[in-house]
Amino acid sequence: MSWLVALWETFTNPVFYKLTLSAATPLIFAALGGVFSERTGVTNIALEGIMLMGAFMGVAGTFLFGSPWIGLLLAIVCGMGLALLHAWASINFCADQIVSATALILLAQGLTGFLLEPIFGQPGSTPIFPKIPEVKLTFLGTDSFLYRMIGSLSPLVYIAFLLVIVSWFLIYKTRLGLRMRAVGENPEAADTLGVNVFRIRYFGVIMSGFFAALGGAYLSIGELGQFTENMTGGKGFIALAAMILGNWKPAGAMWACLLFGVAQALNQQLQSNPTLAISSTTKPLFNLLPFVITLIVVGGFVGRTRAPAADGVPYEKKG
Amino acid sequence: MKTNLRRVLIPIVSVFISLLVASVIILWIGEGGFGERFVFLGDAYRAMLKGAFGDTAAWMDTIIKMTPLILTGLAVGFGFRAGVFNIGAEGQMAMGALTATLFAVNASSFPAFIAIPLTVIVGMLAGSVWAGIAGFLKAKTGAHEVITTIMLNWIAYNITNWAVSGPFNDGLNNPRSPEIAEATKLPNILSSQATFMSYGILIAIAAAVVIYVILYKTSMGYEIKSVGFNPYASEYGGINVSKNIILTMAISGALAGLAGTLESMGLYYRFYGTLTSGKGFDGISIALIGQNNPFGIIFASLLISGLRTGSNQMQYVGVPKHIVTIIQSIIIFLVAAERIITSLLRLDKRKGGAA
Amino acid sequence: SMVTDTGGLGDQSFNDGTWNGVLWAQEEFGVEGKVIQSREQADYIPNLSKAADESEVVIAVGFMMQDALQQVAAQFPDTKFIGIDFDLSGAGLPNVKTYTFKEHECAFLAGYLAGMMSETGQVGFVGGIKVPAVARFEVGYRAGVKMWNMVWDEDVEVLIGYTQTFTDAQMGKNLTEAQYSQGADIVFAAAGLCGLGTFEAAKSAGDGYFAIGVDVDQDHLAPGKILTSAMKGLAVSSFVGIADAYEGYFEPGHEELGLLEDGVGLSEMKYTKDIIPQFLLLEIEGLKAMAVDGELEIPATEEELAAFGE
Amino acid sequence: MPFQIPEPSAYSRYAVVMKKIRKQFPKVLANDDVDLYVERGEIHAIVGENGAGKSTLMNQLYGLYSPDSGEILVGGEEVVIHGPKDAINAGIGMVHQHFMLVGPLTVAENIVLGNEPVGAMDVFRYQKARQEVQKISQAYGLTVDVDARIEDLPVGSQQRVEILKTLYRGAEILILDEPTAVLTPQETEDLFRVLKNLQKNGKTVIFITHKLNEVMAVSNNVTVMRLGKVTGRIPTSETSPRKLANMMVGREVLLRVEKSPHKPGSEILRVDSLKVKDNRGLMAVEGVSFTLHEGEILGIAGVAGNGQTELIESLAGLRKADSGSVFFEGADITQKAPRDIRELGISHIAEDRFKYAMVREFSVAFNMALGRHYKHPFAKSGFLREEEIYQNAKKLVEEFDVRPREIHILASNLSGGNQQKMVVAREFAYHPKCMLVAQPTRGLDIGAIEFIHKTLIHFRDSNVGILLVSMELEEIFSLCDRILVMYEGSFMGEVKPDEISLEEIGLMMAGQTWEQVEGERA
Ligand SMILES: Nc1ncnc2c1ncn2[C@@H]1O[C@H](COP(=O)(O)OP(=O)(O)OP(=O)(O)O)[C@@H](O)[C@H]1O
Ligand SMILES: Nc1ncnc2c1ncn2[C@@H]1O[C@H](COP(=O)(O)OP(=O)(O)OP(=O)(O)O)[C@@H](O)[C@H]1O
Ligand SMILES: [Mg+2]
Ligand SMILES: [Mg+2]
Repeated sequence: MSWLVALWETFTNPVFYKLTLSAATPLIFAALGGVFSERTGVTNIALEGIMLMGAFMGVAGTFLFGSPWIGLLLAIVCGMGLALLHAWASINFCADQIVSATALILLAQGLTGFLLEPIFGQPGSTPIFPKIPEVKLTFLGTDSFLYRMIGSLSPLVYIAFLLVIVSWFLIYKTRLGLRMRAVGENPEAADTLGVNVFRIRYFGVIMSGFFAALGGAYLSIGELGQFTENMTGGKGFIALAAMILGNWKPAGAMWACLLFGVAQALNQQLQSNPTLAISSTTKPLFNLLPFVITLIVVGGFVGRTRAPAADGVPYEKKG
Repeated sequence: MKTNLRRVLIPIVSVFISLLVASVIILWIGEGGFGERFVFLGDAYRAMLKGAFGDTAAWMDTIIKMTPLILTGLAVGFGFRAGVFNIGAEGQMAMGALTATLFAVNASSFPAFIAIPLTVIVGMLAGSVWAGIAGFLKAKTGAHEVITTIMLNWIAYNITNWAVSGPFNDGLNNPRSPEIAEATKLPNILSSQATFMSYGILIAIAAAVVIYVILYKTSMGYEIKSVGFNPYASEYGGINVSKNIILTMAISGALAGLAGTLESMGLYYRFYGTLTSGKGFDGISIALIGQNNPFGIIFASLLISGLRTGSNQMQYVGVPKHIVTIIQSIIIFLVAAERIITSLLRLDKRKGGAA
Repeated sequence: SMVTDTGGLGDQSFNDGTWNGVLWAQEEFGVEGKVIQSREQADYIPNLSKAADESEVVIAVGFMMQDALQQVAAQFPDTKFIGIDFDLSGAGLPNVKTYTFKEHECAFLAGYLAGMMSETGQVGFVGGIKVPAVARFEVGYRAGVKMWNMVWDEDVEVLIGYTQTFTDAQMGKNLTEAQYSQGADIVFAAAGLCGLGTFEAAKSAGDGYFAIGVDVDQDHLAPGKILTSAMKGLAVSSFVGIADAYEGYFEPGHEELGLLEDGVGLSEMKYTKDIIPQFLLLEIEGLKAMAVDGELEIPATEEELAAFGE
Repeated sequence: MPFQIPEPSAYSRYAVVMKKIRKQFPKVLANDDVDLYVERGEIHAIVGENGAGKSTLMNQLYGLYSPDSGEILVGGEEVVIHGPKDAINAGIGMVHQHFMLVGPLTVAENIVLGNEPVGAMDVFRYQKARQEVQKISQAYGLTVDVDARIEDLPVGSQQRVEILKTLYRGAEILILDEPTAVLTPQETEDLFRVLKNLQKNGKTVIFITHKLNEVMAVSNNVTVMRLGKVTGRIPTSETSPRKLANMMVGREVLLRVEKSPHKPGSEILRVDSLKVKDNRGLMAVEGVSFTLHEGEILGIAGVAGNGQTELIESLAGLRKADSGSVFFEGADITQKAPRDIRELGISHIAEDRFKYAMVREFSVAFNMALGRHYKHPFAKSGFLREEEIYQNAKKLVEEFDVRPREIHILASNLSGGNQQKMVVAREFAYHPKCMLVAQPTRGLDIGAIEFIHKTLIHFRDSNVGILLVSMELEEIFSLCDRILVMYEGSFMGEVKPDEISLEEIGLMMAGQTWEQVEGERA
């Protein structure tokens, strides 16, 4: 009974939806990155690392140039740089894409951790900087349900959903997108028609850097105005899972991320809900919710998803 | 054979090159004039060598760290052979260790020669069940193992952390299990000062041999590889694809579980929330650096663990721990893109039209 | 020299605090301090051993090192060891001194303060992973609120949540927002770096919402939004430890540092003094005094908390 | 009279000239100073044994491989072809032995890929693409559903898409590598009409095949290859299938096996009103019934996609039967797993070589153990006996003339035909009681076909029951004792090869029942 009450209170609580968006947004960015890379046939489990890099550079840029927007720019540039390494190794040198990606995750952890001292003069976390200002939809009436739900969000949240549409359009409606899908499915066929497989794959991978970096930057200068060591804490991998759950499609990935966001928000709301008399020793178990729910959804309802046929297969020109 | 030469040569060269790259960083962070910086560099690398292989304790330390890496490497590598990407060794390792410890804590009534194998089996079973879930879901519903194993990692993380900070703590409310029964502690091969090295390493190597035999000498291995290459042809050839996928995951998980179990039985004598500390993920790069070959994996583990123990020493002469991480990343990166090396060494004979 | 746990420097907690103590000692006695940061559980023994090889006093930070310290200390009888945040007196080693803190005592005062300052009659607690220290913080905090309720016959509620991590600041922020959204207006974060998220939440929630810091004086991280910080005298402990060793007063065993020993306490509330009613500050002083001369037993465990005040 | 190597001055007469082309692969010399002269506007056939180097030669002309030495002239001009792009620019288009299509994309998307019609902002103008494609397809009478997804199309249509791809790029010279191997007689007819059509439009066609009657039917000149060398080039008018066969194989081959009459033994396989669904969940086999006896070859004729594939797959246990039942030697095997079915002594030559019949990443030797890898003689108590596996493979590559005689190379490095030989060899080596045989000679050269036909007859005479699905009516007629004609999942009737003509069977394949056909006779 008290459970029903708690659930009711949760779903009627505008902040529940706000938290959903807040949890989903960085995942959506990163998952879109995954879509771009893997649709062209290059797996990219380095999303985690790129996010971390983005999160750090976002703050560094803000600190060095005094504006979080420039921070965002720097984050994107560095994220793309990291992705470029991945592209270089796995496209030009047919590197094992998983290993090169894991290396980049390490690199990002090392670099961000190390640069903290020289740049900010303190380990572990940076000082607090102005974050990207939230968009206040005051016309909704500052204590209206809608306002508390979506009235004061980081602009990056809106951008994330905008980019979902843009990505869909780019992948399914443009020539570039057609070629991306072709290269990801059957690079040889594309090649025999004179499509430049390498260039398309470079594009995909670098875009994944662009998106993942945005996701990381959202965490630091979008939410906190601060960077803390390893603050991505595995979100890159969750985004990866979301991308697969979304069947390598922008919209699908978005839904998967929202599912996860809902579950996460549910966890946060229920934990703190006073009507549930739960001993604080069991409280930590609420954190299982998002993962268990995702597992059930993928195992029970979604089932098989189909990767692009050439995903992860290096393409070598014949003799 | 030439390819074998390459296999050994490439990692070594990549280590060498990445150390060169690292030197630049170290020189850069060093203080003082040119000379001093080079002295600093020298100290750093001397420390590294010393820390990895300098004395018995160093060797032992390297081997201790290598043990779980071999096993998680095997776990992931074995999965790859059947075409499944087991990214969940971390969680399987944790669940294996937790369960084994739970058992070992209450196993005081057995004599060692029963208690030890029993505990090992319990740990392996737990690991294989945990991985088996993903295997089952993949086989039955087609759920992608990357999703499921990532989720299972987090579930394991939350369960283990909750267990040790709640119901299964050491009695003093410390977030760690009680100590395991004497009978279940792995005996030590040797010890120097405070460092003890258990028989775990031998078990790990034995596991590698077993896996090698399975993969290359048995029809089971034949089937697993066949499923990995072409599930349709396998089915046509009378191979039960679902069964093999589940089986592979189970074995893979058992190896990961064993990794955790040995950490508890041979090193900490308890379970900690931090027991795995990313070794499951290390398994991924180790498996691939070792080209999914059991012996390659042993070699790769030695490489990585030596690197770690050695680089820890560098902190002494004042190299920050993060630089160490960076060095490691560079090495792994170069090993991954071995072609970078080969094209540098001009080993790269472009082979005609091998589609 | 000092060996950190896997948290490493910059954790705004044990490691940083202890390290400050070392630096302090450096200035006082010109001893040379060195820090080795451990990257995984398996590093503790080698790192402690190396430290012991090279220095007279070794500080091991964090309960995770208990076993390691016990093993290493036995091997290096001539080195003195200081353990922070665990109790090794059981092992009876002649060269080991360990400290723990009565986090519940400072948390108690914080809880009382929160109970008073809450407009909504609800306050929040955000925990990281439920390690002993965090558990004591939680219990003490709730005890403080309970005390307030008993004294003024109110029923301020405590909303409790755990992030299961010490690093994911977003998680901390969102959990805090969840508690705000359910009526809490003051949230105490004992969650390591997640706490930074709590502060951010307090800031963006606007007027009337506050946070409470932990371990070290965090008030400056969000001036005016952090009512106070429930501090542990980490620096003190490591400094005193080194000092004793340096001046030859080192005596093995274990010490629990509480209000009495000035091992724990509230921050000076630099930015919030003036919004907190004077009488309340006095009451808190009073409570502290009572605790110091033992008139008031501040509960440290769920059981004691249940019994508390009945 | 032998072909005179023309003077360079005369090169302008030739659409393509390839001189002294040499290509060495790790294990084999695939092209050994090959000369090829293709006149403008002709249909030029290239024939040769499996592994003779035909595909390799063409792949070099199209820039997929680069020759180790030799020169290439297109339209009299010397050209250097680094990649397909150069080839396309030189007006060359190629339809590969193994199609190069993107499964999930639509026909239109596949055809225009590489130079797509685009609007503002790089938007892909799908509708324009469709129109352009439809224009060409009408112009050359190549009908396809432009919006269908490739992966949903039968091979025949897929091939038309491949041809359209080249035409869309304005190819003047078309290379078709074994285009008819996968086609039904009807589809082949259509294809030839298209080729003639192209020729009328002044295009040049190079056309690789193993079917000599096709060579005779469409080509103007023939180049014969053998073991990487050219063994002859003659005008089609001056040769005959028999002559060509000799040039190819270097010995007499009989193009039609003669078989002694043989009386069938007792019933071995019985199928009762079997229903099977296809991948899309549509009913593909609509409740068929028949029996197969020891020592007979029962043929199933029919146009591709009328349920033959699904029928065989379900008999082999690869596809669940929807209803009905299958009895082998009296025992019900309807829901049995592939392994159990093989255990009973039923072997299976799958139609889709790439998908089913082999593991391309395995060595030839390992492939030849597939299906029996777990038991005597290849395994003992769970352990592989590599010696046995290698011995067996050595024996089979000899016996079935798989080239090269290398048992340790990867199956993927065998030529198309030799891969097929590998599969056939394995399934024969089984000593089965009953064989499910689908398209056994697809992509094989006449020598190999002769050999396999003989072997099938031999097995029949030694009392094996054989169910043969083939699109080659020739093959069906020459081998089978009885023929079932399949149309849209049901049988149009059962006939004996000697009591019906090709034309009549054609009618049945188009949906007429045997009764109707008989009726028309009268
Ligand atoms: N009949 C059609 N008319 C117009 N455009 C089409 C048609 N069929 C396919 N397309 C184009 O091809 C793209 C892919 O087709 P489809 O709708 O299958 O995409 P999808 O199913 O969302 O993704 P996927 O291709 O991965 O299945 C479409 O976005 C559209 O641009
Ligand atoms: N990528 C490759 N690597 C190594 N050897 C190859 C490769 N491709 C072809 N070969 C070899 O080169 C020879 C010629 O192959 P090719 O495919 O040209 O024969 P083909 O005439 O097309 O035979 P078929 O009629 O069976 O298609 C064969 O012996 C084949 O094994
Ligand atoms: Mg060929
Ligand atoms: Mg679709």
